[in-house]
Amino acid sequence: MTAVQRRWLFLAGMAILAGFYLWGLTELPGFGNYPGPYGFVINRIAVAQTNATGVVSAVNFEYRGFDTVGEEFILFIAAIGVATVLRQLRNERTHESAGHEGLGAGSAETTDAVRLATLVFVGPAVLVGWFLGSHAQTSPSGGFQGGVVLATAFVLIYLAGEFLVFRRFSPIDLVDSVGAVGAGGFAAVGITAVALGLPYLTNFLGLGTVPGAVSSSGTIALISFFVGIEVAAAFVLIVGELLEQTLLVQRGGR
Amino acid sequence: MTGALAAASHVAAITTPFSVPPALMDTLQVVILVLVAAGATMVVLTRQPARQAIALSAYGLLLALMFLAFQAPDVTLSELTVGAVALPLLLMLTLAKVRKRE
Amino acid sequence: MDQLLPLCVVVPLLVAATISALGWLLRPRRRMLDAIAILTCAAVAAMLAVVLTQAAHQELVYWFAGFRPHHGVAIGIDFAVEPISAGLACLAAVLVMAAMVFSWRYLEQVSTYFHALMLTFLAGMVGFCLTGDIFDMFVWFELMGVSAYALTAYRPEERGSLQGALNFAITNSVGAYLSLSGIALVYGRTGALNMAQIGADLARHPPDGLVVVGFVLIIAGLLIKSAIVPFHFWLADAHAVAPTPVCVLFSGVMVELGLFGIARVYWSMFGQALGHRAGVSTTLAVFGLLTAVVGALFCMRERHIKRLLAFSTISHAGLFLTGIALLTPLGLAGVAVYVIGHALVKAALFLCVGIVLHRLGSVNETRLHGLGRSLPVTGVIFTVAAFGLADLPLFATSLGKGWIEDGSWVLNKGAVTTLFVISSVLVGGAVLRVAGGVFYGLGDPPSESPQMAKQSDEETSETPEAKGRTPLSMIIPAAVLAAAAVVVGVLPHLGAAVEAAAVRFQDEAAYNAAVLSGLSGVHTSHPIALYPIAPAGVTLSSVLTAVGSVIASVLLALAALYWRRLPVLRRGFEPGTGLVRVVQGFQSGVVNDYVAWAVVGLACFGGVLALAIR
Amino acid sequence: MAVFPFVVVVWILGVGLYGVVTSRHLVHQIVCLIVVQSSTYVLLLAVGYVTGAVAPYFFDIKVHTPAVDPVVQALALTDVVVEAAVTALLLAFAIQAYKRFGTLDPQELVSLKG
Repeated sequence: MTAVQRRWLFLAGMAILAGFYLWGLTELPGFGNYPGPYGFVINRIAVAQTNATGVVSAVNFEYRGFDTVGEEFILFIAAIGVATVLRQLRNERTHESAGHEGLGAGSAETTDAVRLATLVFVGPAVLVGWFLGSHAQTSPSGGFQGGVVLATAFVLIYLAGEFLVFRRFSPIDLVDSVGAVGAGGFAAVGITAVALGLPYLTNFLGLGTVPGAVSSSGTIALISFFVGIEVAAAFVLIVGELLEQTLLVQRGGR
Repeated sequence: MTGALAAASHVAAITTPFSVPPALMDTLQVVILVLVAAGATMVVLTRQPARQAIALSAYGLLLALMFLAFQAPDVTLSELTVGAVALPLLLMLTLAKVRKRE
Repeated sequence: MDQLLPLCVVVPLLVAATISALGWLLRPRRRMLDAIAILTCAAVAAMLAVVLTQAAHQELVYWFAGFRPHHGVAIGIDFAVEPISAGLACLAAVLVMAAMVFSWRYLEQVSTYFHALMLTFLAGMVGFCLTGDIFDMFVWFELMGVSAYALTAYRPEERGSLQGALNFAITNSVGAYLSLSGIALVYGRTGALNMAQIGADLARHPPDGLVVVGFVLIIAGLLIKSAIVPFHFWLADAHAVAPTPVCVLFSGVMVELGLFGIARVYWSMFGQALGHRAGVSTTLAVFGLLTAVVGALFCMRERHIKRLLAFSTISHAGLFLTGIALLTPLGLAGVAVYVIGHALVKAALFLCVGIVLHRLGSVNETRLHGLGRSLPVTGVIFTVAAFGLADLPLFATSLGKGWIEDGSWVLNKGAVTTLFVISSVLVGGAVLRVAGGVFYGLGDPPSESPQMAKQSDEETSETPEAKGRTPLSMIIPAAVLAAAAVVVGVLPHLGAAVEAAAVRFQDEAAYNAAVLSGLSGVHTSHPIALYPIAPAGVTLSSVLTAVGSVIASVLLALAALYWRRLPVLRRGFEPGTGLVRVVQGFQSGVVNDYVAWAVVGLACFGGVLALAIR
Repeated sequence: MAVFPFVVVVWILGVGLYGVVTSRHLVHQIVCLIVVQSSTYVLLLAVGYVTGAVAPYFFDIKVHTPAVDPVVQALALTDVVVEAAVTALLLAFAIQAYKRFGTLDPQELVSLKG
């Protein structure tokens, strides 16, 4: 099929599909008129039932916690998939780099000023990541956002030109294991409930007395923690694999 | 909107950024939606991949703004970290690998 | 005992995480790693077998974290299990186990990644089968998808493998996002994600645009996954390049899961809401029959054995969809048995191809002509399984297909049976042609178009060096699977049990009561009063049809092998020269085309359904 | 305003699919897939919105204050993670494909493969 034929074929099909889709959408209650009941029921009962004032986190980690288990494993297995696919290249690098003295100390063109300015942000990134990861139940945050921000701290270290430091902090095997501990830890928290004779993922830690406090929502903080390290590890692994590819080229590999 | 007026802490500052009357909120949402639609078009029509990564980053920001206007600060934060930062970063890394050999 | 339900999903996930965390420890100990993975699959299969026996008495409903419905509103996620879903999940676990046993000596270079990917793939499939929540279904669908994409690209050094994986991943991702759009659309009206609750809510209104569009969008992703024409293009590309043990899972159960999803979504959410059974039935059946015939034609022209088997899977997916489309218990029961039989037979065939690739280093039928004579045992297993795929009576495949044909009077028995026989003959003929040519050296070595040769030769051995003998760990799974297909086919009382399961699967009211009110085991009314339950037996006519179609397959295979010696055929008849060019235009390998066809196909499907229901 | 957000949803889906179909560069194609997926975020959020309601955080707001639907937001969060995961995997495929074939044009990839 030529590009022109394909385009017209698609446009014809898409025109019908768009009309069809709109036909369904116009019969919704209309924007701003969400009819419930799911969300309204949850809004009504979540604070009393889970002690979490951030209801989205309560949904993510409690009511629909099982979805989140699946979601974390999607990210986990995607990182493993990236490592699988790029694995072959990495082996080649180890052969090649024997010739020309491996990876030097980061990209040479980074100036000291840039390096310093970037490193200054590492501390705040770690802090923000930690804060986000640990306040799932109160504020609009949680392990996922915290994990990504934590991973950014590692990327900042790289941007500062400290690739060796980046690699020392994130050797592939270790990051792999940390990610696995994160994803597995979440699943294991759920299993603990089963071992106690409760349904899977039941919040088996006691709720505190103050709604919204970090320690008052039982397993939410624990799960959020595991999600945080899993996400951070997955992103560091993915970024690390891609970085190796890039550097492999820079250093005169193929 | 009474709750929004009472809000003072840092949390409420994020959660209820618009203590605006519904009519104004409507306008705001329409404007953002138009921008998002335009942004999506721009991302698709930018055929040069490096520029497209920038466009994608901008589109991520627009989406984040839209989530804020739809009272979803949680999603906003995710979209900021993923859509506006992490994905463009991955794209840049990929392109760096790909372009070096050309 | 309820606690078994979450464990079926969580155990493989936890083991996958554990072996990744201990990668540095396990990587040098390959056998231990294999043993852990195989035992995990066996444990999951055993747990699901227990679940299956329990579910035979009453629906099992499990609420995660103990969040039961709050005044009739589901606030958590549930697993709602009846025999068909438990049985399919169990089949998945058994096939993953067979694939892992086969890879014991097959894939030499594996690290923990392969095992982790296989286990999450299994977890995704099981979760997809058991869940009663539509968004949860999407999550497991995605986990299954992401694992499958990575497994397809498992040998990135292979020339075609990345392209197959990319086509697979992009096409299926588009489908998944369309499904998610449908889920959001339906949520906008019902405010529910629990399938039973959605079904109850939708049924309160007459069928309008939202219901039709929601149904079409949600099953869009499932149609792509189950390779229904014109959404099927990715399947052959992915099969051609995926490692053989992974092909077993793709053909044996992943495609069938897509069809299960369609059935699940229809009977738990849309059956009552859509109404117009005749219209829905006809629309689905048209796509099913089209798929069956197109897949069979492509299968016949293929010389790359893995691609050939992939096209036979497409053809069978069409037959299954037709069986579901009858919307009767007999049709669904037929599909259930047919799926089991097909999975066992197809898995055995793929494992034999794996052995051929292992020993002879090729999957090109032309090149292999007569070389398979050095593998007598594999040849016998392949031939037996090939007869199973051609629906020889006594095999479960033939039993299931007979039921579908018997039940097809609700549409048009003559037309359905004719098309079924045509596609069976073509598929059976193609596979028997391979068996005769490769393993017994019958007929003349076929000449081949250069295009085909290029395609087939890109496959190189998946194992490092050519092997002098076939390890038992490869032969035994293939033999056991082929034998199991016969055993299932002759099990006494199978018919009654499967049909009872099918009746329950289609009983929307009972499903609702079990999930939302906790009234398990209540069978309200049978919803398909329109069509009486026909007894699932073996009728003489269906046996005769099956025998006739097998004989025709054998004749076709012989004709394909010996056609140059037949003066009638030789005169100016070069099979498929003009056709090949047309066909190549469709099966182009360019993912842009595939997505364009998917959009067009969905527009047609939606349009036809909308007209049928109006 | 009642249907405008939904028109935007269809537009984004259509534009994204147009990009996927017409793309001549794998990385571009993957980004277009992100656009296709972003239509689902807009739809999810639009579907759960309640006019004049606050975000579902009850730290210092009474529980009975009308708030928008928290469930769709949780679903959108999951969706964002899925997007990140699938995109990363696809980009890895693209890198490898480039290394094998030296091109990222889907059509050239086919002709090189034969």
